[in-house]
Amino acid sequence: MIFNTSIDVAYLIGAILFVWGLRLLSSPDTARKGNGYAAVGMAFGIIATLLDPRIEGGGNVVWIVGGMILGAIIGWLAAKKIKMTAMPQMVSVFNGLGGACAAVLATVEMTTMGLDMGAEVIALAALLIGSVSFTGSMLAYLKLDGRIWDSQVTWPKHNRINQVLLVIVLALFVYLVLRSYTLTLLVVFIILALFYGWSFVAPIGGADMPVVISLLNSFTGLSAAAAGLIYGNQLMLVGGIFVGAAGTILTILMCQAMNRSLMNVLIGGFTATGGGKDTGDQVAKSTNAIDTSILLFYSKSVMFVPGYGLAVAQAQKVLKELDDLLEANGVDVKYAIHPVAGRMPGHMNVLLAEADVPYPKLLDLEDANAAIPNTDVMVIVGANDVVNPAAVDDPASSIYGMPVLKVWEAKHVIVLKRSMNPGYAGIQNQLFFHDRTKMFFGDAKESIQNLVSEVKNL
Amino acid sequence: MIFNTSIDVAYLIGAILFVWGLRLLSSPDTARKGNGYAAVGMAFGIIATLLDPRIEGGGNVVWIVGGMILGAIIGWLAAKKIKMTAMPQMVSVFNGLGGACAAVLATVEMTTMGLDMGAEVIALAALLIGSVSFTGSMLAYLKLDGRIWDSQVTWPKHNRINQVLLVIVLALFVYLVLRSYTLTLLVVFIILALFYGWSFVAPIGGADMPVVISLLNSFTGLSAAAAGLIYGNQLMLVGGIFVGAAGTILTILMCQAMNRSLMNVLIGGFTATGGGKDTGDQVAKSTNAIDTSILLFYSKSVMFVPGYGLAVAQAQKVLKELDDLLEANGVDVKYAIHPVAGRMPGHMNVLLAEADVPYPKLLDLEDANAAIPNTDVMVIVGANDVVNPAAVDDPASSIYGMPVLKVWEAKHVIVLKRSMNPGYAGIQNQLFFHDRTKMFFGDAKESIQNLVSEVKNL
Amino acid sequence: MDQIIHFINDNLLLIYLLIFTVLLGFEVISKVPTVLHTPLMSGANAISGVVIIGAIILIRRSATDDYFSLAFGTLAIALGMINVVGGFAVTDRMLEMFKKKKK
Amino acid sequence: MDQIIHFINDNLLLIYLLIFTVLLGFEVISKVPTVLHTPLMSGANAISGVVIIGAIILIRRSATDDYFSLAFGTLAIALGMINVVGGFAVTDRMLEMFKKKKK
Amino acid sequence: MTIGFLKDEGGAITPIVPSNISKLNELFEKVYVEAGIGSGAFYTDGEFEGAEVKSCKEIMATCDVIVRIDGKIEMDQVKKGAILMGQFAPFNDPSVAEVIAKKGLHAFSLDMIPRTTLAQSMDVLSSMGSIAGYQAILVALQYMPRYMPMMITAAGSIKPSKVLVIGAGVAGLQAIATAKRLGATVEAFDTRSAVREEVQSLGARFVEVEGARDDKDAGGYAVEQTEEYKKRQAELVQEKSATADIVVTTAQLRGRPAPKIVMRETVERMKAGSVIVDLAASTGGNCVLTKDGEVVNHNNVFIIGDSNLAARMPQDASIMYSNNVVNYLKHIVKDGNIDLGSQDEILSGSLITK
Amino acid sequence: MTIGFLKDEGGAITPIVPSNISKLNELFEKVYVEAGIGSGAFYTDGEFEGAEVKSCKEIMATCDVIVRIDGKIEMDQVKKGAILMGQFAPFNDPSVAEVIAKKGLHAFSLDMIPRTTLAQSMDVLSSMGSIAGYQAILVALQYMPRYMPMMITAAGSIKPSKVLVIGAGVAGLQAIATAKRLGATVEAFDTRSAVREEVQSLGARFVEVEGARDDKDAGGYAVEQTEEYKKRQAELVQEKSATADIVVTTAQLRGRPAPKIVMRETVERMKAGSVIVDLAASTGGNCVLTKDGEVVNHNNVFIIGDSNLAARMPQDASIMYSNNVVNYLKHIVKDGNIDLGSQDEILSGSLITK
Ligand SMILES: NC(=O)c1ccc[n+]([C@@H]2O[C@H](COP(=O)([O-])OP(=O)(O)OC[C@H]3O[C@@H](n4cnc5c(N)ncnc54)[C@H](OP(=O)(O)O)[C@@H]3O)[C@@H](O)[C@H]2O)c1
Ligand SMILES: NC(=O)c1ccc[n+]([C@@H]2O[C@H](COP(=O)([O-])OP(=O)(O)OC[C@H]3O[C@@H](n4cnc5c(N)ncnc54)[C@H](OP(=O)(O)O)[C@@H]3O)[C@@H](O)[C@H]2O)c1
Ligand SMILES: NC(=O)c1ccc[n+]([C@@H]2O[C@H](COP(=O)([O-])OP(=O)(O)OC[C@H]3O[C@@H](n4cnc5c(N)ncnc54)[C@H](O)[C@@H]3O)[C@@H](O)[C@H]2O)c1
Ligand SMILES: NC(=O)c1ccc[n+]([C@@H]2O[C@H](COP(=O)([O-])OP(=O)(O)OC[C@H]3O[C@@H](n4cnc5c(N)ncnc54)[C@H](O)[C@@H]3O)[C@@H](O)[C@H]2O)c1
Repeated sequence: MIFNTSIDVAYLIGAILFVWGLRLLSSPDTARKGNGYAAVGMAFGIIATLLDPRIEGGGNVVWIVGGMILGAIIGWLAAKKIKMTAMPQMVSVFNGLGGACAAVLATVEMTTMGLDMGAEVIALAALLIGSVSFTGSMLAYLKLDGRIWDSQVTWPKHNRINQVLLVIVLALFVYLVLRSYTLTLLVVFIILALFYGWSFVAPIGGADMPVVISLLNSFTGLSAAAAGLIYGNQLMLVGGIFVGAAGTILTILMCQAMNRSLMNVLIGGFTATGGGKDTGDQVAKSTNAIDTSILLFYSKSVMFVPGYGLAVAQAQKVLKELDDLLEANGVDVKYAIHPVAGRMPGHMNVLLAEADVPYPKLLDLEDANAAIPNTDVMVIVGANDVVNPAAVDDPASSIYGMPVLKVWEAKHVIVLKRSMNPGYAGIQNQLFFHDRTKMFFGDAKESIQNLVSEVKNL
Repeated sequence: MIFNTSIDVAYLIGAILFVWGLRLLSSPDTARKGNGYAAVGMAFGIIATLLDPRIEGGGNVVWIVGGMILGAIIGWLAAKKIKMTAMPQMVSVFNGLGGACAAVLATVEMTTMGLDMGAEVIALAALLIGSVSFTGSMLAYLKLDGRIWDSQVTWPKHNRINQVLLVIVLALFVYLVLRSYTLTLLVVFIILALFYGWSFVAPIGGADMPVVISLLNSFTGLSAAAAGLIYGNQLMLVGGIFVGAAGTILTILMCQAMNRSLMNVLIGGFTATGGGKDTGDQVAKSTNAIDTSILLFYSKSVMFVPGYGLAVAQAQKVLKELDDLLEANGVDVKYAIHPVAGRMPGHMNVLLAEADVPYPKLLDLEDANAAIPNTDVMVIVGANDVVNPAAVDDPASSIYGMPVLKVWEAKHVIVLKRSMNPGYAGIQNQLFFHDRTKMFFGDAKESIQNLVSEVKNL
Repeated sequence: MDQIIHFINDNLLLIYLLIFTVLLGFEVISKVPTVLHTPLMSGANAISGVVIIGAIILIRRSATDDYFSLAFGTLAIALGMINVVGGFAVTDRMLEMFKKKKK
Repeated sequence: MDQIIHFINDNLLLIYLLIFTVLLGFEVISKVPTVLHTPLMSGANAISGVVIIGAIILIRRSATDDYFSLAFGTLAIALGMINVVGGFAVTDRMLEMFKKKKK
Repeated sequence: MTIGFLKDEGGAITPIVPSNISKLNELFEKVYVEAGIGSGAFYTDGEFEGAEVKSCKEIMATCDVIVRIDGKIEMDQVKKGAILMGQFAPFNDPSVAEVIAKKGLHAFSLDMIPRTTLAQSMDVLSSMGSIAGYQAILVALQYMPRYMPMMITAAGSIKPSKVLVIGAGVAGLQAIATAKRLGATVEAFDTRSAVREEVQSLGARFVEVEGARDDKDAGGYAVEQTEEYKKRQAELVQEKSATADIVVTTAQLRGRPAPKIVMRETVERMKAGSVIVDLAASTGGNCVLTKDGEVVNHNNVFIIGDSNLAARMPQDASIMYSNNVVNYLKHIVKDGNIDLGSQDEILSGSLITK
Repeated sequence: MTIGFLKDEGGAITPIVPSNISKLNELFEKVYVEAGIGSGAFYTDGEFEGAEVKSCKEIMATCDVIVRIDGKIEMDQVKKGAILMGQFAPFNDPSVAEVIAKKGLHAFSLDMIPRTTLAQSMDVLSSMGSIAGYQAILVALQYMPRYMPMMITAAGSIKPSKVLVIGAGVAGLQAIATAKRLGATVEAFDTRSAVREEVQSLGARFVEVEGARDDKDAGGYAVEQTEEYKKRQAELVQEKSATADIVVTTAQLRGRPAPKIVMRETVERMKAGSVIVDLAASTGGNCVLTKDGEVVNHNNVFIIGDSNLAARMPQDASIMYSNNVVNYLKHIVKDGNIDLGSQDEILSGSLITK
């Protein structure tokens, strides 16, 4: 009795650790600790289940331990070997496997036990959601990893097809519940569910996969909760629901961060890279205050490149404030002053002196170009012509031959300006489409003010 | 059946509204709406209870309606008639009555029904907590309202007495549960509980009463939850626990805001006004970034009075930022420049020009003094001698006769400086002890930076 | 001890619910500006008036001639109602100052 | 309909618990910086591996010769374990960049 | 090729500073400088290491390229086929190119370098204009009997000076920036519409006269405006000047006399002790009372006519001028030669003898 | 009582401006001003409404109170028992009070007003010192051939000028503020320890020479320092000046010659075109090469000795001086009388004939 209770308490602790862990995970400072808490919570749950005396049956320790060791090794290796950049794909795979796990369980339950109707509904739901999560995640993985292109898996009128498919699956669901259930029908159902998962993700743009993964992740959570109902296990139930809810909110937040609605994302058919502004064929990637602030905050060296836009926005003082904040956190901050930046000789000097930027922080063209390759982040504040690579590599350009700041040699480039419009010289700037460049659109002063707020919150 | 379920759903909605309401209440923008939500939640609960067909008995509608109307009228009038400044007292009274309500219920339950041991424990707990909350709140009210002074109700070794009292009460509790229970003993228990509530609050400083009220409020919540257990009512249970938890956190936050621990507050014996810094006999009231930011944000007109401290802290630019933020929200911001502020003629002008404060915002002595009586908040930024009332009202002072800024004629005065130290002239400043003055200690730049962050979060 | 274990066993869901409610209470309040402390306290106080439901149940359950219960119950209802109505009303008044502006 | 009502009646506490869990889930996530979206998704994903508990229960319950259940159960355990272990490990790696500084 | 640098008659600025000689030695076989060329900028002849100090005559007789800031080179004494470099202002006197060509010489006029982004490092008008704008405020302060910044002091409250800048090109913008730095309230005027944003970017107010002729196609230079417009502008100037403590005028029209913007009555309405600095003095001045090279005291309003304010700061002016010249030479000299037939925009734009 | 204002010999500043006359009419029966008193500050005699314009002689013969900035009033021509007001500098020449008293006259020396918070509105040393500090930078810029602010331009990068201020009293602080405004890198020296924070509050760097004598009891004025200290200070100044573009010195000791801080060798190490502005020139100067009232060119380093820089800005200087005088009179005149026996700190502090 007391042992049983301990098991229950262990589950309870597991649930609390899940909540607390995810709570800590949502702030950069504590995120790592939060992940640890959640992992401990999971350990509580697994150990409690392994020891729970109330579960009667064969025991089958070998099978369990075998499966666990196998899974742990694979999971561990996959997580450790994967390249940093491929992590989202990995998450997608993991999530798919979680969904598959739920689907397998539900299948077994459907086939082996005599379930009452309620339990049948729940098991079928777990089966459906788990299957969708499985194939959907796998396709998301393939897309994210660049192994499959959107065009390879989309058909004409894909969204319509998906709607029809969904209706069929649900009809079969109801039929299975209300009418007699046969193994064949179940298999058909499983196949349809798996197929629907694939087809559901197929028309969604590759760049939107993170949103999809988050959504499928909350699906997996729900399927776990459903499984929890089947087995009468509170931790699964609570954990699943909790993750389901958190995942849903997260999905919505991710859409908001891209200025899109979830519907908009799911209906799909978007360009390969969402969130940017198009100009002709090329697409520039855009970013926002939160990501940029964290990028700046956690880098070793930052260099600002002020231009005429700084003057127009009168952003010199907030820029200095951002500088101060970053310096206070050990970031090395410099300013690269191009000789013709602005609209009069010494324009940037006037502004930065007004903001009291100490002179030793101002680098002229040569010093700046020497320092750029060792700089983590270049922040271009309303400059354009003076950072135009055409001066270096496009002999046809009217500014070819002019010395410019080679900002693209740094690790990251953030460009603060209001639009894709050209500067004084009236020429396009390839920098904006560079691999390492992200555009941060908006009035420079407002943008920097937002950065300041975000950095303060870190 | 369906009706019963509707009742349950109504309770559920009530609970959700409580949670959502309190959530909205914790941000200034939505606070009012939050209060409304919670009130609607309460209406759901009350109406559901009135209609619940599962409650069998006499009905006694007249009694119910009579009691409700009576209570509603009294509550409404009390809330509407009370002076703004006396609201905390009022809350204390309300809270005490809530506790009394729980205590009365528990008493009735104890006397009328044959309870099993578990229920008895719960009822006694409700009785105890409710009673303590009742008398404690009443004393808190009397103290806050200035009707009773700390010294009138504290005895020597009061804390020791309280400990003994607590032990006795708890012992009686256990005895009542485990051994036979008699009406006499119950009455003794009630009296002791009531007395303990009083005695518990007695030694705590009058200025700490808000913390005590918050604590007693969470007690009331717990007693409501206990009553919920007795009556098997989820809304009472959940609502009570929820308020209990929220109240506890709130109590802790209130202590943190005063830089004290809860224990420190409860052990009591503090000066009549906590949180300030002492200088001789007089005590200055201190404030913080959050309160000041809200005060500034929600006022119509603010006037900054810069002094030498602004220069030392080099806070001119953040001050301008604060100005911009306030202006953007419709606050009228001015600067009062005293002719001898700083350490050289025109010192403040140099600084404010550096921060690009437009000249028309700078008022000289005469204009400023004319405008001060119509100003909501004066913010003294590192000035001292130039706002010293001794120049006006203390013929013995070395600066008597010098024209100063009569900042004390405004509605609120916030003084930003690092300590109670005097300025250049080396003389004490009575302004700091003025009724309407609050000291905001710290380096002016840091303080203003904090204000900026807070205002941004509003 | 045994009883506690029993209780836990019998009321597992309830315990989950209570703990999650407590967590929710913490989470909801955890970042509140000082200036809202008093209104929040006042609002929470109004909610704690939910105990009035108990009073209503008490009276509705009582026999029509159980004057003891009726009297005390009515007293409890009145007290609770003061807490509820007064609490919400006074909170609303406190919050009037916040309605002025929008960002 | 009837069944739903029945269900509500029978599982009132459970429903409270579920709704409060959902509220808690919302509340906990609602203010998270964009840069944490991916780690958070990954962490949430690892937690959703809690379904492995079901797989363990399944096997423990199964007869020692119910190879169908055992096989599928073991498959489920392995899948779940990959999700759990891989999930937490990958989240931890993602979060390495955040350990550098303290304010 | 050899290059020689001559000194302006009485000019303080030198077109070559010692630190630049080594760069020239990479482009030319030999570098000559006139004796005493750097004295106005505090350089002694001995500092010009790497160059040979010679007399003006010798340089003219021997060098392939001859540089003199104002371009006033005795053509008769110059070697045939030599290249002259200076500011010949062909837009003011179109005959100058012809005269030089007739003598069998070539001439690059540095004031004809196109005002493009690429050519900025050679643009002497920009660098000297910038200095002139800065000095305009300083010279005004030399005459103005009042504080420029606001001062609230125990001895009285002083209002900030009002500065009005007419023509916000390179010099005007720098004047704005300098006056702002010193705490003045600055307003500025210009006929080009693009200037509005530039003025505001320096924190000054732009006073717009509506109805200005558009100028998009004039290569950045101002076009002459209609009578109606001029009238309204004059009125607004009258208005603003009456309260201004300092007026800086820089409005110029290439190849035409400077527009008359500040009238006699305007000046007479100004407060005693106010100052007008007229940078357009050499082309007639924007103020009717301006006398080039003089300070006129008109009823205690000082009108400073000076188109050569850069000379008030000879050292930095020399350094910048010299840098411009070197950058220019680096651009046009290819393998020790100057290809006079080049289609390069900068070279052909500034070659006036074609 | 009647009051009369006299003009300094050749002085541009007037101790009374027209706008203040009405205030004086409340204190005195009659107000007289010398003819032409305001001309240096651009005021005509006609503007002095409410006052009577008279000759110097007449004023001396009739007025009860006679004000002249420099205090040089012909005592023999003054009415017996009259009160003289001016800056008599009794700390430099202690006999002056005696001389005046012997003639049966009374004298208030405005430079003896205590430097307290209350007296600030009457403190002519502060108001004039402040102007002098501001002008010190402007006059330096008149001579310096370089930009003051930093300029990264296409024609080269110009480093900001280095300004060194020695003695950061009222004038020194204002010089610091003005140089900072114009973008210079500013360092400052002082022997008083309290000044450090004040210097930093203006964004400049304080160069501390350790071991300075304490000055807490000297009423805000500096005390003379030890030999050892002087030596180390001189060394540091040598160091800093060698790289400074502008040195402003304001160090004064009441009643003693100004300390010699900038030595000949120091000056000789300075860059050509650099400028020293010596505000202590009238008491001997802080630089050994200073000549009062002259600009010395020592190897192209300009040493400007001028203790009366406020006169470069006569209009505002007059307004402020006049405000000081009026505030002072308001304080000491009670019911149309001046109580010479008053114990008031300000009155008795400045009354030198006791
Ligand atoms: N230094 C001189 O003496 C001088 C004189 C005359 C001309 N110029 C020329 O001016 C150019 C200077 O180069 P630059 O890089 O400084 O400027 P630029 O090439 O003119 O580019 C400025 C950029 O700032 C952006 N911007 C404008 N307002 C903004 C705001 N409020 N917030 C954020 N961004 C804003 C604009 O993009 P959006 O519109 O998309 O925001 C624009 O592309 C050179 O071509 C130079 O030759 C220089
Ligand atoms: N204007 C002139 O020409 C001139 C010249 C010389 C003397 N004075 C005299 O200076 C005084 C000027 O009056 P005032 O009101 O401006 O200054 P003040 O009376 O000297 O007071 C300045 C106050 O600022 C506070 N402070 C210093 N550093 C600070 C920091 N970093 N952050 C926040 N507060 C800081 C100090 O208090 P904490 O230490 O507690 O922070 C101090 O009480 C007058 O007495 C005037 O006579 C003026
Ligand atoms: N590409 C570059 O990097 C670069 C560098 C320097 C200058 N420029 C451009 O060259 C152009 C000329 O500059 P500048 O300073 O030599 O000009 P400028 O000396 O020829 O004229 C000065 C200013 O006076 C204005 N003006 C003319 N008539 C006027 C009138 N009646 N009233 C008021 N204002 C009047 C002009 O618009 C001009 O702004 C500008 O467009 C400038 O932006 C470009
Ligand atoms: N109470 C007020 O409001 C008020 C107003 C104005 C001035 N004051 C005070 O009056 C005092 C005198 O001011 P002042 O400007 O007339 O001073 P000043 O002209 O007598 O001297 C100028 C400065 O030179 C410094 N100095 C002297 N010897 C030096 C040396 N050997 N090396 C370096 N520096 C040296 C002095 O310390 C002083 O700061 C100051 O303390 C000032 O704060 C007070």
